[in-house]
Amino acid sequence: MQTFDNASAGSIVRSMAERIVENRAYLSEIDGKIGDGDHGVNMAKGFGMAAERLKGKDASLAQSLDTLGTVLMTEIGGSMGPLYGVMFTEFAETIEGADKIDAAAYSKMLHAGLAGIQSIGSAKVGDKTLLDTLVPAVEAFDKATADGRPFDKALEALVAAAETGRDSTINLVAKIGRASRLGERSLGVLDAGATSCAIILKELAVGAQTRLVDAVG
Amino acid sequence: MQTFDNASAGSIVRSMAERIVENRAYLSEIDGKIGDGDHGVNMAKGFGMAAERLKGKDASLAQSLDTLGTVLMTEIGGSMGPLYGVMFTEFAETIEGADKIDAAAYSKMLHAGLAGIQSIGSAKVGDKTLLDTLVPAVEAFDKATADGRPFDKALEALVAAAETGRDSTINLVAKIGRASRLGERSLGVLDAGATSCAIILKELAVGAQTRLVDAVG
Amino acid sequence: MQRFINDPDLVVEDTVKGFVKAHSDIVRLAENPRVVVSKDAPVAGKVGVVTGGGSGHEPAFIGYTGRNMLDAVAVGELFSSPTAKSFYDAIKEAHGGKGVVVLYGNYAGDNMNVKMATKLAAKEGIEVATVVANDDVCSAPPEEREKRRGVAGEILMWKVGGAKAAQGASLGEVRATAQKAIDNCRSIGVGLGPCTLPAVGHPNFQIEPGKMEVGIGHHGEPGVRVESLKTADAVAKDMVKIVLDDHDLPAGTEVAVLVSGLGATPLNELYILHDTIESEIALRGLKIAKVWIGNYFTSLEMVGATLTVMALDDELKTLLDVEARCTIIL
Amino acid sequence: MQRFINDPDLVVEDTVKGFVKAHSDIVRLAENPRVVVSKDAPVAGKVGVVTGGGSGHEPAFIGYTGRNMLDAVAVGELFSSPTAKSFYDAIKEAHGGKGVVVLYGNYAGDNMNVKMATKLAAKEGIEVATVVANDDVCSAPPEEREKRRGVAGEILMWKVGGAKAAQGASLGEVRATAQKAIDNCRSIGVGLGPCTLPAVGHPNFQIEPGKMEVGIGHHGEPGVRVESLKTADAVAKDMVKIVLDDHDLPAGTEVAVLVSGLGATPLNELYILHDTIESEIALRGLKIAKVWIGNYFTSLEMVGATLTVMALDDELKTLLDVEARCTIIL
Ligand SMILES: Nc1ncnc2c1ncn2[C@@H]1O[C@H](COP(=O)(O)OP(=O)(O)O)[C@@H](O)[C@H]1O
Ligand SMILES: Nc1ncnc2c1ncn2[C@@H]1O[C@H](COP(=O)(O)OP(=O)(O)O)[C@@H](O)[C@H]1O
Ligand SMILES: [Mg+2]
Ligand SMILES: [Mg+2]
Ligand SMILES: [Mg+2]
Ligand SMILES: [Mg+2]
Repeated sequence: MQTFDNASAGSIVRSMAERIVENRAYLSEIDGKIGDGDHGVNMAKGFGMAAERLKGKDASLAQSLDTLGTVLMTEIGGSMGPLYGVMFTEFAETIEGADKIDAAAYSKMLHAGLAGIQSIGSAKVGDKTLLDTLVPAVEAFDKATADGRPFDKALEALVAAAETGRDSTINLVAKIGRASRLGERSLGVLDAGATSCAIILKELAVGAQTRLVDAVG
Repeated sequence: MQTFDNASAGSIVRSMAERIVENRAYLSEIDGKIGDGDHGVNMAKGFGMAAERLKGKDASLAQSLDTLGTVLMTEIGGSMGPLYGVMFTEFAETIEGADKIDAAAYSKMLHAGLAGIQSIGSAKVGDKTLLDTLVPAVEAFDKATADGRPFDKALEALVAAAETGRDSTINLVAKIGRASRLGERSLGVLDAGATSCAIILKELAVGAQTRLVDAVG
Repeated sequence: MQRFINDPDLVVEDTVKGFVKAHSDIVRLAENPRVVVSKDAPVAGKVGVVTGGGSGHEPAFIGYTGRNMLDAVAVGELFSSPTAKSFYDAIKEAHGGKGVVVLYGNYAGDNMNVKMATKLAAKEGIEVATVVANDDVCSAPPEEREKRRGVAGEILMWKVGGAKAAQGASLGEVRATAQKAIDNCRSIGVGLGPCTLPAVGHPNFQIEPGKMEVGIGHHGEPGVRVESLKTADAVAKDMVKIVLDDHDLPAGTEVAVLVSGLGATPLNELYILHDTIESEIALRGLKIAKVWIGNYFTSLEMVGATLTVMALDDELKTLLDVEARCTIIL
Repeated sequence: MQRFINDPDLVVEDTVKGFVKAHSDIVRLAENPRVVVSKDAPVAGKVGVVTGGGSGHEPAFIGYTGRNMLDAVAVGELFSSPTAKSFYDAIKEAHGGKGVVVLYGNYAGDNMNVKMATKLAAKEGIEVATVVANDDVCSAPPEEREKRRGVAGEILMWKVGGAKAAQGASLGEVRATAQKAIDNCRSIGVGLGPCTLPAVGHPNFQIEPGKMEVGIGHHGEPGVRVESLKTADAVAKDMVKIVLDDHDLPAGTEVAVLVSGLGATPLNELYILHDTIESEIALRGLKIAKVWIGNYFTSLEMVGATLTVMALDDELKTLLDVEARCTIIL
């Protein structure tokens, strides 16, 4: 059975922050097309602040996710503060105390984050939000493990589904948030949150993949 | 002795207005370089209004100049309302009642207008204002007649001096009005009022010239 | 970007610092530097009145802090909801023992953060009621009014809510009256030019020269149509039509009118618009009882204007007349 | 040109019409449609207070018409002095039997037209006194102060003059106090972007992106230097230095501070400037007694800001505190 070590995986959050900061302009540009153009700015500010706080600390993945979630929730505001804030603190709470994280724990973590988001936002799949990335990604991960595929393959399936989900937003009409009044005019453009969510899920998955070791099942 | 007829020369004022309206953008552009960019707009509005009032009326030169001066004074404001307003009403007052206008009457008219301007403004030649056009023009006219040259030649001299005077403002540092704080930065640019004044004086002169007849001296 | 800023990431910090310095007779900063509080607050025995929202709309929201109006304001990043913590801290600052009403605008972030703040306050035993403004006609069709954004009508809701609270009303009464205030408001925005978030560095949307965006939102959210820029008369007629077609008012109804610039529109143009707005409203048989024209609720340096029409009854009229002591006078 | 206008040649007409409609509780139009009059005017036995100037500076000049401030305002074309006739008509409207003071700005056109109007009034037996504002530091060196332009300091001169007249002072007293008010003011403008006269259709001067014009005038008159756009902190420091170097005030002097946007600068940026302005003034040992931040004296849609500092004495302080009832509250 494949697992990865919680204690030594904290740096995944720092690489995730790097990716978000790198994509600051890109995410704002997407948001600018049908939203208010601040998604990259907000995200980079929050993730950058969290990375700053984690610097030099030898935090576990759970601790790092908790720091990230707390920073987003208390310092960032916007929609992303509560949504991603809840997601990451839920992620953290689920894996807190676990030495090793296996596919089952990973799935539990994803579900807790998703449930957190759904408890405060009221979006559904198809509304052109980050849920269009997150929900199929979680489903693909679960399906792969249910099909008996190993953790690393399930993570691959998750990343692929996240990216397909992200791209699906191009052909969706926004139903929630700032873009929702655009109707047809929101077609043809990616959703900003769906795009940042794909970055986050991929970075988390790749970080886990590279750390996987085969434990005696 | 050359003279022209007051009663039938009213249309000179209408052509003058046409010239000013044509030069609306140009005069504003010059004013915009070192002033506030409204000279053409102000002038065109005032001269256009006066032309409107004169339309269809068979007014004499004196009456037409009076209408123009009054419109400028009461409807236009700015610097040009009082300055050109006084100039034209003084012009009108001087030639009012004269059947025929000869070089002496023309000179008297110019002097009265100039005095009017000087009584309300406080500019001197060299300050980069319309006086840099008007003063040398009047002097050239007087000199030509003093030299015994006929009315039409004196008018030619007047126009040439007006244009030289206008061009002299390029090399002047503004001493009065909005441009006066520019110092060296006002160099290299025509003065807007000097430019409109040259247009006015030329149109008046050309109008007179084409109407001149030789009376038995 | 021709702007007076220091660090593009510190625009809000610097704005709030300057604001609190300039108006130290009227407001103070809470311990949380993202919360501006009326010098009078909390007023014991008075319902606290709170709002909050993204920055970049100045004088909204902070400028309406003060006696008889807002007790505390949570301050967000440019065009981003304040954090739940800031809303919560604002609620605490405003609480004078009779509960707190949060009067805010209908944006995803604000909805979530106010909800979370309300939960935090409930844990501390502070009763919180909320009213969410949805006056922006073009942001959703009539059958989905609950989806509409809150815009300049919020100001009139604050004024009414603040005055009602100042009169000693209960939390339920203040909430109900503020709800009535916003239910009676309809707004429309028209954009002629975009705005730039300093941290982004270029306009976050485009309006082609010669075009205008009808129904634009306060953050540049696209409107219902882009069309050729018309005369002020024609624009004013469209604005009145959109607002009053949505807000079918019997002839003789008294109304208050608020025309706000979006930040970079000169005041004289608002008067040019108003000239026709007032005639058009009168043509519909409505009576204009109050008028405000100015930069009341802006969107950074966006070029454009909004119109808000509020139907009045005796209570609303009386409450709008109560003098408030804010940095911006209504 | 992304503007709300009808006919570019009728911008002023339409503005005044909308203004008078919006504020019919405070002002009325005279028979001369280029004269706006306070509803209270003329006040029998009170010195009349009049100003006038080119349009495009809204809320100046018309917005300051009202009880305890201006009795009548002559309205010029955009950036052009009103006619002598309009000044004269404003004087007549304001005359309550005790004479009229005309408090205006130092521009060639205004000087000439006020002079002519004063003569016309004298013929009618109306005593007129004048004060010409010259607070714009960069428009002439100290030894030629009489050449300086009048800018936002005019507002404080009106406020002081209007309050003094309301207290029943004589014409000479009102004149002297208004003169003291403007003598105590120094202003500076910084421009970041040009403005366009609608009838001209393109900007009447240029400010390159990344540059700023220090000492710019209210009609875009060039300043004393063009330099690279600096941070708001650095700009604010320069502004304070230019104003206070010219206005050497003993430590401990109380001052009033007015920061005005030029039309298209968002309010938040004025607060960012003010944050440093206030610190810098304090560093010089001066005490800030009053602060106003907003679009008080604009230049169409110019991007930029002005700073005015007025040294106070007891009389000026008291007069600035007198409440005026205008469309724009000071
Ligand atoms: N209720 C919701 N549930 C899930 N995601 C949402 C919800 N509302 C908005 N979003 C996401 O938020 C993104 C926008 O985030 P951001 O630009 O940072 O905030 P804001 O909309 O406040 O400017 C959208 O692209 C969308 O994916
Ligand atoms: N005192 C004066 N005497 C003569 N001409 C003057 C005087 N003041 C200004 N001018 C002229 O006025 C012109 C500007 O006119 P205009 O742009 O219409 O008015 P304003 O300066 O009020 O905008 C200048 O170019 C100058 O020639
Ligand atoms: Mg956004
Ligand atoms: Mg000019
Ligand atoms: Mg936002
Ligand atoms: Mg002018």
